[in-house]
Amino acid sequence: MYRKKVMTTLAAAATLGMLMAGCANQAAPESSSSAGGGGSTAVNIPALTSIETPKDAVLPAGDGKATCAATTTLAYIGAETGANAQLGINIFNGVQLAIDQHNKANAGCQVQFKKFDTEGDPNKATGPVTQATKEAGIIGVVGLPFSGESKATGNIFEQQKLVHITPAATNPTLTDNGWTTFFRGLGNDAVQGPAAAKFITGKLGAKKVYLVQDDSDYGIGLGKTTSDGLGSALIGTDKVTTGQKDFSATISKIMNSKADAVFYSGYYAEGAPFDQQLVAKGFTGTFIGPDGLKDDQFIKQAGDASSNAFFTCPCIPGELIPTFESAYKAANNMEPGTYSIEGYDAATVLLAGIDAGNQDRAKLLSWVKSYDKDGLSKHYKWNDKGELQAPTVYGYKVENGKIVPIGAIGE
Amino acid sequence: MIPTLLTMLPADDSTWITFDIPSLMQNFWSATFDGLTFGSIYALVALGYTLVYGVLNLINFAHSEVFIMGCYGVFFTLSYLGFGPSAPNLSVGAIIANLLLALVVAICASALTAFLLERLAYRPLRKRNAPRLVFLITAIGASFTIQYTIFAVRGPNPEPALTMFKSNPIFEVFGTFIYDQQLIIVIAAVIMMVITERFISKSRTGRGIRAVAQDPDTATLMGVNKEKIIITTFVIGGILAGAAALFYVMKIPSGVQYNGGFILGIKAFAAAVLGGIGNVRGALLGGLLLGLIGNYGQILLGNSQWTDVVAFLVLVLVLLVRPEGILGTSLGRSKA
Amino acid sequence: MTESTEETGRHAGIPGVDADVAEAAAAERDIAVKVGDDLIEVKNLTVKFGGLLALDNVSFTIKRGEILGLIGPNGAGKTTCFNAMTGVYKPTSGQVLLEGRVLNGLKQHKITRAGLARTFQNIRLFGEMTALENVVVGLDARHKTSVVGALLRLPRHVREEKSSIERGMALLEFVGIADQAATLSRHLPYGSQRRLEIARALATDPKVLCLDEPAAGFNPAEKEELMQLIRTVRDDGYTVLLIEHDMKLVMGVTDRIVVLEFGKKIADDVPSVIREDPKVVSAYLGEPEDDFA
Amino acid sequence: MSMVDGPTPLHTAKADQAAEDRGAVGTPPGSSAAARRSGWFGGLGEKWQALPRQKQWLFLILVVILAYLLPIINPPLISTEPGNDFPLACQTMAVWALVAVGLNIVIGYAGLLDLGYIAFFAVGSYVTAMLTSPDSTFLKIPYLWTIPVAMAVTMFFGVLLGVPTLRLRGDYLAIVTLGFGEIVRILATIIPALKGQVGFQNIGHPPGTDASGIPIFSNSNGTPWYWLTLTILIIVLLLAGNLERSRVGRNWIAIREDEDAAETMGVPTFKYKVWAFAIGAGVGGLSGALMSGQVGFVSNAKFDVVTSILFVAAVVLGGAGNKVGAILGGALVAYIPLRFTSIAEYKYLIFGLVLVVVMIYRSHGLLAARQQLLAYGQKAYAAVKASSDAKAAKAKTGPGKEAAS
Repeated sequence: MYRKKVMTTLAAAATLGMLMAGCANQAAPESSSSAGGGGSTAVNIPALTSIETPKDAVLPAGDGKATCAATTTLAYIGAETGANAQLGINIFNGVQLAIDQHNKANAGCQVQFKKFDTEGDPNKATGPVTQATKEAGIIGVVGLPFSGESKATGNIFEQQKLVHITPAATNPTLTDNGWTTFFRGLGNDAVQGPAAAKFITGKLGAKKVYLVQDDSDYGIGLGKTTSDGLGSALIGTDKVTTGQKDFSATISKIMNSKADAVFYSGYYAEGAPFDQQLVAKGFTGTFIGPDGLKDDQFIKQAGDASSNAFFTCPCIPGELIPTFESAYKAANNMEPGTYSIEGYDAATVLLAGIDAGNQDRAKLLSWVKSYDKDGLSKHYKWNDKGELQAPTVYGYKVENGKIVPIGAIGE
Repeated sequence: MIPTLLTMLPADDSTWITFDIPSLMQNFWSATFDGLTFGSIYALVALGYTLVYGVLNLINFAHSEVFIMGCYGVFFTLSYLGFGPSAPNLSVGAIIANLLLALVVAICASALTAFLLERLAYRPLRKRNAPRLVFLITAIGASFTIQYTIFAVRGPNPEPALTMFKSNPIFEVFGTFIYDQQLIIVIAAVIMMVITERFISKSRTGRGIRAVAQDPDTATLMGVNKEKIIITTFVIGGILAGAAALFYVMKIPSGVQYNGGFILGIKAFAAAVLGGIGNVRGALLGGLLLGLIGNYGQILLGNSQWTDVVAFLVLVLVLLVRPEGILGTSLGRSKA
Repeated sequence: MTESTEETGRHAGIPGVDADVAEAAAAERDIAVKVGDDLIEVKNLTVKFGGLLALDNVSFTIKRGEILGLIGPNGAGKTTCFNAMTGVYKPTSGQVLLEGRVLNGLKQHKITRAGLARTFQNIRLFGEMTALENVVVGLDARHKTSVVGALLRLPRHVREEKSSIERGMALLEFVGIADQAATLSRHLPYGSQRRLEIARALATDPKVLCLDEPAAGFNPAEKEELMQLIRTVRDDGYTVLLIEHDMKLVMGVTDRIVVLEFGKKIADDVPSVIREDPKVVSAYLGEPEDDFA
Repeated sequence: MSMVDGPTPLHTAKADQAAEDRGAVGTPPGSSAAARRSGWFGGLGEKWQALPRQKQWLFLILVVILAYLLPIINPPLISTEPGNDFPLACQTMAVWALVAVGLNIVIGYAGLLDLGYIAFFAVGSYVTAMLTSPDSTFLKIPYLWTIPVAMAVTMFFGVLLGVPTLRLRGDYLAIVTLGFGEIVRILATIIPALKGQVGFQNIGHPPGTDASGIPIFSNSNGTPWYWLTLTILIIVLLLAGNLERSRVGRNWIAIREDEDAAETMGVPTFKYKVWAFAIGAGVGGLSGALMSGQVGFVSNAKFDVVTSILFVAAVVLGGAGNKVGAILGGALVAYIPLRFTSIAEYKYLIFGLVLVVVMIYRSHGLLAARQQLLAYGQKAYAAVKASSDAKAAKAKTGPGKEAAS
């Protein structure tokens, strides 16, 4: 009886096949000239092969003469498990690398490293953060990576005067809380949006930009600053949902609008299938996304369609700093990911403080406050709110199935 | 009721709901075709819910995982065959052969999952005559177990996209292109539905299914092997879910993910209830309707989040007015 | 009352329920009509399922204080009639009146509170509750404690809870299963489950107690005991409507019998007359009507 | 409240179990009933039953004191440190226990499968956030006042959702509540006043600061929060016990066991289902308010259906219908990922499996205790037992032999 069912199914499938054969025989118009999409905007911006690292960038190794107590500890607090684990892994691998390099060079100062898991969940974050602040040996923290959990726990660091540098949380309001212990190791959304807008209308030469944002704090905030920057070039907006897989409604709006560029303000989980479906429907313009899209997963999931994609990111292309890339790869058996270098640099700032003799919480805090040096990825100097003074936004594109940097944008 | 309450909330500078009617007019036909395409996938999955509900009176929560296992079947077949992110330049015959192979594997994966689910989770409960709540909680547990087993093995990220063939527009209706992919999905889904309906109404096994749906005890007395009918029903649901999986992966190559079936499953169940659970035609109607509502809603409101809200409100309203769904229940019972 | 439980612990026999017990188990409600007057009036009751006429223009009355039997061959519409009276089905037309008050259209629980209680042919006890708790659920139909009252244990709640234990035990004693008060009802033996159903229905303090084939699955000895129990119930001031298949039981216990066939009433008289009624005989023997006529 | 007149003044864990065993004792010897009903901890209940009243009291007081001292003792093997602060973990466990007790009213008592319970938790959190956080434009009231307000608002939402949906068949309810859970989360995103992921910061807390000016109820100070939550939990337990041993509880169980029969026995089933839904919702809102107060931040982030299903798992794990089981289940579901951080990643897999296995092999959950539904039932049961014992003794001695027992 099952056999019968399978047979009928096969019959149906065969019908399907024949139908498809019919379709394929019909000479399909070249998709580039078929539907929607403005003229070809294939702007050819050459990829960078290496970037200039500051000559006197501070490295974790220091001068090798540092001494410190055996209890001196740095901590990473953030997601280690859960749906957002990958981002956390990228970061603490970077931190781990910095600490390993430091300890190897400084026999007299073996800094310990502790990790606390928040799953990226604000409701769970108070437990690990409180635990970390209770441990007297911990004098500096890298984290927390997400804006929500940072908001939920910033006051605990403040109460305990424990310095922490976030390598990934980009919500602009985070620095409005009057916290003196919070430092952001990268540019916030308010920096990236205008730069992205400038990049799209300038270097990419787009005239009609369609903006699609997801429902995250990140997507909404970035969407707003970008659309402000785009001005009259913006011809339409649409909103999608986290977890959405089918974007046909949004795509038909875009195709009808004859946009020549689409800016997607969100993460790759939705951005990748969106780009893929967009191109499958014959879109020939460019696709631009922020750092939330800039991940190898984007290319994996969008497939060939990703070749039209550009990214903006207030992050340095760490993979282009050969020393960092090779060391990271040797230690973790994978390429550095998004925010790996931010984690590395943040740890370096703290380690340099320890090496300079700032070995309690108060001293390390004031060390970070007055820090003014080059890191591997950028110059680190914070204003009194904890924002970097001159964060740089970089552009990236997809070339031969890889994300490659194209230099600083928006300047 | 809820919207009026919400207007009492403090006003903010931005409006939270807008109706973009010109956009709906402009995109009406493309939204319709896309909605029908996705609706057909809903409908195929909805059939699985409907059939099982018909014979067991059970919401098989884990049917979404039966579906996602089919998606993994497609993915592994295609990656074994060497498909990558770009569509290979294959002859039509080769494409069909590959698709058929993927279909068979998907169907096997889904049907096997459904079979195991029935044997390992539901059958022990049936043996000791467990109350319905117990069945339902088991189904939810099974759904979670399968999802997070996949999560443990394959990680949180979707599998890389594999493209089977490049979708091309074939003709134009109302100024909108129709793509071969859309046509294949809709036509194949409808054919499968028709076959299923025929099978249920005409074949001997189909009569058995209907008999068990109507009155399991009497059916047993009349010589129907209830256990066999139940397992058959699960397997048929699995087969249809496997087919749906192929179409889904064709349409959304990056949809193969541990929890990729969950929301789709809930929507498909909603589709089944909307059309009238236990009713084969109802599943088709409900699926297509839900696909259309989703697409129109997204375009009209400019925010896809509303589509879930609207879909559920429609479902609740329909249930309140017609607890039996639009077409009523016909596979089994007339009893409420 | 605990003392009385111990004293009469093993009366077990229905014959001769203790006077105290009968007193405690007796109904407490007022009935507007006198003994012998019409308590329930079923007027032209018709029930249709789709095109099928399950009950066709049936009328009869139940007099206060009597035991009325409702009989008929399988599929004659007994249970349909019963269900239409107790609010499970909405009658297509016709009325059911209790002391002149129209019952149809009321929700089932309101009908129960109005004074019409029933048992189920296929026993439907609350399996996870003890026998006593089952009975107390029935008693709750007359209670007035609100959710807030129960939450804060207001005096009325305390009063009602205390009295319900006493009355519940008395009812269990009355039907002869007091010694199993603490047993989960699904663990009770079959006969006790049947009795518990009656006790639970009596607990709602009904004016009319409707028994749906209470003797199903009983052996002759148990049936005899049941007949005894039904008589005691009547003697305690309840009016009883008895649906039964077993002619012997019906003939033995009822005061009057209504006979249904194919959804129609074909006879309504005292048992001795019914026994001789050729129409009833033919209905039960399954003779074609034209043969008979 | 129950101190005044009940035979079991403090209705807690063991009292339930004792009741269950009393129930089992009444069954005739040889019936499998007693054996079948007693759970893994069945023997415990019998021992408890055998204890004199004073010892029971003493034991309960000890348990409560121990519960209060838990974060201070910080027992080495049980402690969640060094991964998570233990007092805060205690608070999380207490909140989950409260959630499970509330959901137990809906699922365990009334038999209504609510898959969107997280929605009530969310509504409670948002009410508290909007009435205390400086990020909201609403009027502000002190934190402790938001607790009753949150309960009232969530109860209102419970009724709002219950009235249309509780007329539906049971399993439709599951899907509709699931949808409702999603809708609340989505509305929190869409409606600007609810601030989506941006959320509300600096949510209020009970008054008081310590010597250094840091609030006593700071989000990093778990112990006072835990004490507050535990106290509320005990009050809720006492009240739930009152409901259980009243017509309300009996009607709920009757509805769960056989809704039609309940209706026929004069139970206004719809009304009591709505009550169950509303009361369950109120407790959900209460726990949401406590959670958001402690965390100090509310956004739409974690009010997802997946968490909602963990709530169901908590109730089912402990034993649906059993308050003490619910506490145990809730605390365990919260505790395991905090204690064993290395398996936190697999918690959904673990709890999914637990659901299936528990349902197949032990659908009564870990603690197979039955509800005690009569406020004054013990005396009656004792009398029945005494008389049947006497009878048994008489039967044995009847032939003239001296019974050994």
